Amino acid sequence: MLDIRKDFFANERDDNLNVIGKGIQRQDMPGHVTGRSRYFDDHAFEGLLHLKVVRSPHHHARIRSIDVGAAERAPGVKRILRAADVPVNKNTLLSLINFGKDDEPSLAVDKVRYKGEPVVAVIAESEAAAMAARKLVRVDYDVLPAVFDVEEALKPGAPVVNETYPHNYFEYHEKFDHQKLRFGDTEKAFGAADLVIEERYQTSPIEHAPTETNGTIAAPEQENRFVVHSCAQGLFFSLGTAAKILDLDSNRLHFIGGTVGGGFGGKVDSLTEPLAILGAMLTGRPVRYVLDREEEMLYGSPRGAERVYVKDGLMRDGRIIARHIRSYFDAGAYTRLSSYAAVKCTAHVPGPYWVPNVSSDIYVAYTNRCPSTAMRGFGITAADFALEVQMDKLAHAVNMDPMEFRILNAYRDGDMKAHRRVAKNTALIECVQVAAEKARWPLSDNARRQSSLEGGGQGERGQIPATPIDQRGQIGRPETRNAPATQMLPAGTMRIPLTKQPELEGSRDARPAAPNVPRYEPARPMAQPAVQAPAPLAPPPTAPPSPPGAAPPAAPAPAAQPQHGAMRFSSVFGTRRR
Amino acid sequence: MAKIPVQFRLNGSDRAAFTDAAENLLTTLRRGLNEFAPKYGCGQGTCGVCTVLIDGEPQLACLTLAVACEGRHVETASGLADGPNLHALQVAFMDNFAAQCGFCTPGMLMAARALLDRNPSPSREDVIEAIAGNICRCTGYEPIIRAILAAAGAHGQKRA
Amino acid sequence: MPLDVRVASSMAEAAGILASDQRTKLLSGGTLVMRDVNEGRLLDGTLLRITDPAFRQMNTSGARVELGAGVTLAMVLNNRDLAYLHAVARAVGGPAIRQMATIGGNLFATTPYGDFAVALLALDAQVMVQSGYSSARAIALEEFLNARERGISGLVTGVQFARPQHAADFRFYKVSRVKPKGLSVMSIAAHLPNAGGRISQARIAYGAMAPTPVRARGAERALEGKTLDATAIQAAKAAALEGTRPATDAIATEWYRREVLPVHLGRLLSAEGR
Amino acid sequence: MARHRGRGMASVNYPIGMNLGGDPSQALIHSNPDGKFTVALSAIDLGQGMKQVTRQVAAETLGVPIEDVYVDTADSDTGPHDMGSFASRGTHRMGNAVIAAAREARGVLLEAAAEELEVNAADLVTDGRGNIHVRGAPSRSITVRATAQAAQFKQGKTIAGRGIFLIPLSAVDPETGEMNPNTAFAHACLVADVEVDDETGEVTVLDMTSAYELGRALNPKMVEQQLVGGAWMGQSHVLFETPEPYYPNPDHGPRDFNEYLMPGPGDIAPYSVSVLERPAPDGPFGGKGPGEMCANPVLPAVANAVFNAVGVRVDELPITPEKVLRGIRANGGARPQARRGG
Repeated sequence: MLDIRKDFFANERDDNLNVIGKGIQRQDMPGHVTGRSRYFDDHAFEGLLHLKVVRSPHHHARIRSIDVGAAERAPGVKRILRAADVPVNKNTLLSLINFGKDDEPSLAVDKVRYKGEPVVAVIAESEAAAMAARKLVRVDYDVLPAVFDVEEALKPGAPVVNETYPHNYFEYHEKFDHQKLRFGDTEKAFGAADLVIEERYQTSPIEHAPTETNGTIAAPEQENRFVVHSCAQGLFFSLGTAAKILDLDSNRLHFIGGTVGGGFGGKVDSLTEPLAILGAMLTGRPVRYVLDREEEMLYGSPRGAERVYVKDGLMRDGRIIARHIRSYFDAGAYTRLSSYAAVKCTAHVPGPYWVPNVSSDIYVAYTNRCPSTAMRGFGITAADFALEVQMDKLAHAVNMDPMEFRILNAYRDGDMKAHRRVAKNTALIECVQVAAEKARWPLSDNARRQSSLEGGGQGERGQIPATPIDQRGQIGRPETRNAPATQMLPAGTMRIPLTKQPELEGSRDARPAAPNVPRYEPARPMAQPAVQAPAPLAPPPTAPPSPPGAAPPAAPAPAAQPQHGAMRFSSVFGTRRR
Repeated sequence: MAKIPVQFRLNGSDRAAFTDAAENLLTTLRRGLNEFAPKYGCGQGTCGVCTVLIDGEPQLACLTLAVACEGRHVETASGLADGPNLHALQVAFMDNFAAQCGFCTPGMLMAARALLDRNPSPSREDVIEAIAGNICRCTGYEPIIRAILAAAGAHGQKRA
Repeated sequence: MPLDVRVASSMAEAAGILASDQRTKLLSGGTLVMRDVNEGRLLDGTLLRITDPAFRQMNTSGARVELGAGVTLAMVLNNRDLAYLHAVARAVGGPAIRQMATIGGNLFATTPYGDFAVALLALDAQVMVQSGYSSARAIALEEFLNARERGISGLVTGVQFARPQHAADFRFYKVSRVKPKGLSVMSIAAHLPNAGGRISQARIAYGAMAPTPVRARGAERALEGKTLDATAIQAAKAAALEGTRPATDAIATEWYRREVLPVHLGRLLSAEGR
Repeated sequence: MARHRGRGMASVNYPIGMNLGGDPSQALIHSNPDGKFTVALSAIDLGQGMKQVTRQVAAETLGVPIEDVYVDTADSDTGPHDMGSFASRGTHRMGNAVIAAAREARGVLLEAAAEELEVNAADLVTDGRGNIHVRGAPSRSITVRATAQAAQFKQGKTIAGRGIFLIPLSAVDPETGEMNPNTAFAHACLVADVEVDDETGEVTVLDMTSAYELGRALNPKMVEQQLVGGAWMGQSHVLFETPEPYYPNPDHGPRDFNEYLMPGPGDIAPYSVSVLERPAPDGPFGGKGPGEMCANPVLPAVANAVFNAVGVRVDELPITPEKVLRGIRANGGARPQARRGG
């Protein structure tokens, strides 16, 4: 089923190692086959209580009133949790790295923004008692109009999903309604292309569907701390999130996890930990909060749907000379991690190919559906579906074999990527060659002769081209979405300093050799890479909108800040928490 | 809520627990008897991670009334090994790297055990049929199918 | 007032309890009721278990087949006389589900579940329903299924049907997205008795093509008295949709079910069915 | 009825680790007095094999047998900070942190051995079987066990190490998207063979073949687990899965594993993979991390194979029988494309 082709890149490897590279049995396998592996739910507690949440039946509604009286009096009920019981009832996951504004409550306050949003939590002696009491909670709603389509959501006048982002999009750099990528002059190149092909792709949401549903058991521990058996994919991520929401010092929490029944990205959100711990704090007893399967399927955050428009300029000989991507991440009602995926996707454009002119506009849109989150291949999977189906269509359009077409356009060591860094350690061509050989898919001698190690970075392949930049899509100013380019960045322009080498603590003996550090070679000095001042900014949204078409007046340009390892995300994205 | 006593054999030893009237066997095993090998995956009968043997037949603990198990023999993955000696299926699952997160493994093993008890030399189709009610989200099933076929082979050799 | 559980040692006792207390639900195999309990849809009242051996009795050797409502699909699979129903039983759940799921329960399974009922409908089965302490009365399955939407009262004690003259006269075909086991896009059962090379009294039933299993009257008419040749099959396909009311659900749309029903019926009749 | 065969391919790359860096991982390693090592982490094993891969990295770096190392994760009281197991960062980031910690522990180990053997620590090597000896003179040796006992009870040394790995955070230029994203990229090319039923639109995956370049395959068996399971998940994504079957219409959401469609054990296709190893300059022993990317090429490869089989482009996932059938109808029937080898 799997073989290793040691004949490739052999001179780049020392295969004389002791245990690395050997198919040694997993440390955790004996536990798995004997049923002894301990997952979060496999812990016995005396007096265990069970937590169930009351969820919104509406996609979008104002909460008029909540009456928990009958539920509180129901048999077996120990405590009802309401929004007011949550110490810090507004959070966004990436606030831990200072990226994005707090926008999501643990329990809904004035409004529900998606069907299934938690409103009230019931804690009782048994799951049955909690479920019975849950039915007694009375919530009155005023139903509001909802929006489900990403492009509809971005139109002026669409229902406002999430007041923290009142225009239904995540705000990048406190400046734009999307994340930009600009490399060369795509518009001009489309004009020069033999063929221009634009297509629309749509992926669906995907449920992570781990066989173990999300859940937590939290219990008071000695020394006035709380032990938390968690299924989190990021132990300290979840600990930090819980500490913030519960306004506790991190050392009051003792998180135990690490053995998780599948995650695939669906156990990053830390939705069950804070409420379970809060329950343990307020009842003084162990509290278990586990999503049932229907909750996991319908209200556990999915991989978000993505809509991707790909526009390519193609020459008859098969060379792609321009690629523009416009895509929309469907974040659902809250940000969670979608904001980060869009940036990861931006760095991935145009895929593993060298294209001289590339641009993209990537939006994160809010809709009235369950918030989406990370999933296996986050930010890349949908783009790859779109790009690789597009590649098949392009090959078809110029009547080329799709494998030959990939090899012709493949990126190679030394090529300049669209995010203005030099590619290295590439191997796409070799993968295509080996797959073709295995599948007995005929390749030309010329295609079989190609190599990732040769031909990359030659001439313009290694250069950063002159690039027109624009101020389109300013926050709160939809009329700027079609504004013209405002400035031409000279060839070779770099504004972001190269990352310094990784911190790698642990000294003394250097054997075996420490991993090399990532090094980005700057563009070869055709035009000396110079750190330039940013382009003139458009006036802030508060200023009167300039008439469409008119170039915005110039404003003083802030000098580029020096970068260092300790830099906060806030300085990356300019979205410090409010 | 008045609790009801229930007694049954669990992996060969007599156990007793107090349950709620309508409590399912999975809850009784996990919360009443601290037998954590069978997992909760859905409570719907759609995932198979709670598969146990009752009087030798595969059943889903989450859909089985605990009080209905009075006097019967319940077997879980914890009882598969003979003391320190692993069952042929456990060895085959290890050899074939047939688990990743491991959460479906206890149920998968019991479904396979039920198959091999009835049919010591199953075909690939028999194996696929036997695990059709057990969801695995990690492995793509192929390593599990291979492991069960390998275990059947090992069984055969033992008998021969 | 959480759920409690009662045990009835005879069917009469069970029927009496069900008649006297609306809040009592019969717990047969548990695959339907226990899920409702686990997910909090069924929170109070009484679950009734039946220990009467007759509830799980099978008479399968004679011309008239009698199956207790408590007979499980695993029991069907283990019974050689019922070989013509094995493909149907195997189409339901995995081995563990079949160990629990009962024929009686399958009569109450809502679409797209209930494949066994589809087969029974094609076999013109009678459902034995006992109300109170009176003795059980036979209701045609078709009538029973129509009444089911309105909510049936009484205890289903079993089903009866005439064993097919030739096993080959009975065919079953389930279309599902997932292999080897999955919910029905649709299922089709056909009993095509054949007299002197001509079909007489054809009975065809569909699953997942309406809120309950339904007869394919159009197709039945088209085949009546015909030899099962290309022309007859064409005619049956042309009339396949009569009486269907498919739904759109997570598995397929109404449009798709309508579009492919004739295709799959044709494959069943021409024995191309997988 | 007609069933048409089709073939499609796709080639992809994948960035390893949190895209912009700024995602530290820490590791601690210590030895018992008899030279058995424990690695304390806060990494998560979701099934991807985090415990075993870090165990192998630690054993290799320390120069001791694998059975002399166990990994203990994740307990926030004993394990140091780690961002978590996502973005294919585990092997790359935590692997490097473990190397750093193991190097430090190994340094003390060799110093202690040097003191016992009265040689220079720089002249010592480990044989990976529990012995330390002078380079070129295997007879002048001491066991790891004896060394650890001497360090603990005679020399008063802690054979322990701490490590962190952090790629400093990169800024992103608002106007050009210029950034310093990951430096390690894995690569793949996958060929899918399918069969399409032109009367029902049903797609069957018959076979998959691929080549993956993953840096060094730290444990080929676990790489195989990821690639095989990932290919199944890709097949699932492209043909079956979604919690919103009629997106963006939110109705008819599946509630269980019967309604939520995924390929069953009867749907899986034969799959053959070749792995290429071009070590990542900054990866632990060149390792990259196959966990996330292994589903990605399957989606477009199957979509392209469906086109090759019947001439229908389905650009909206999942590729359901209904979408394929509607496409065939719109084209006035199946339009098989040119076959490609195989």
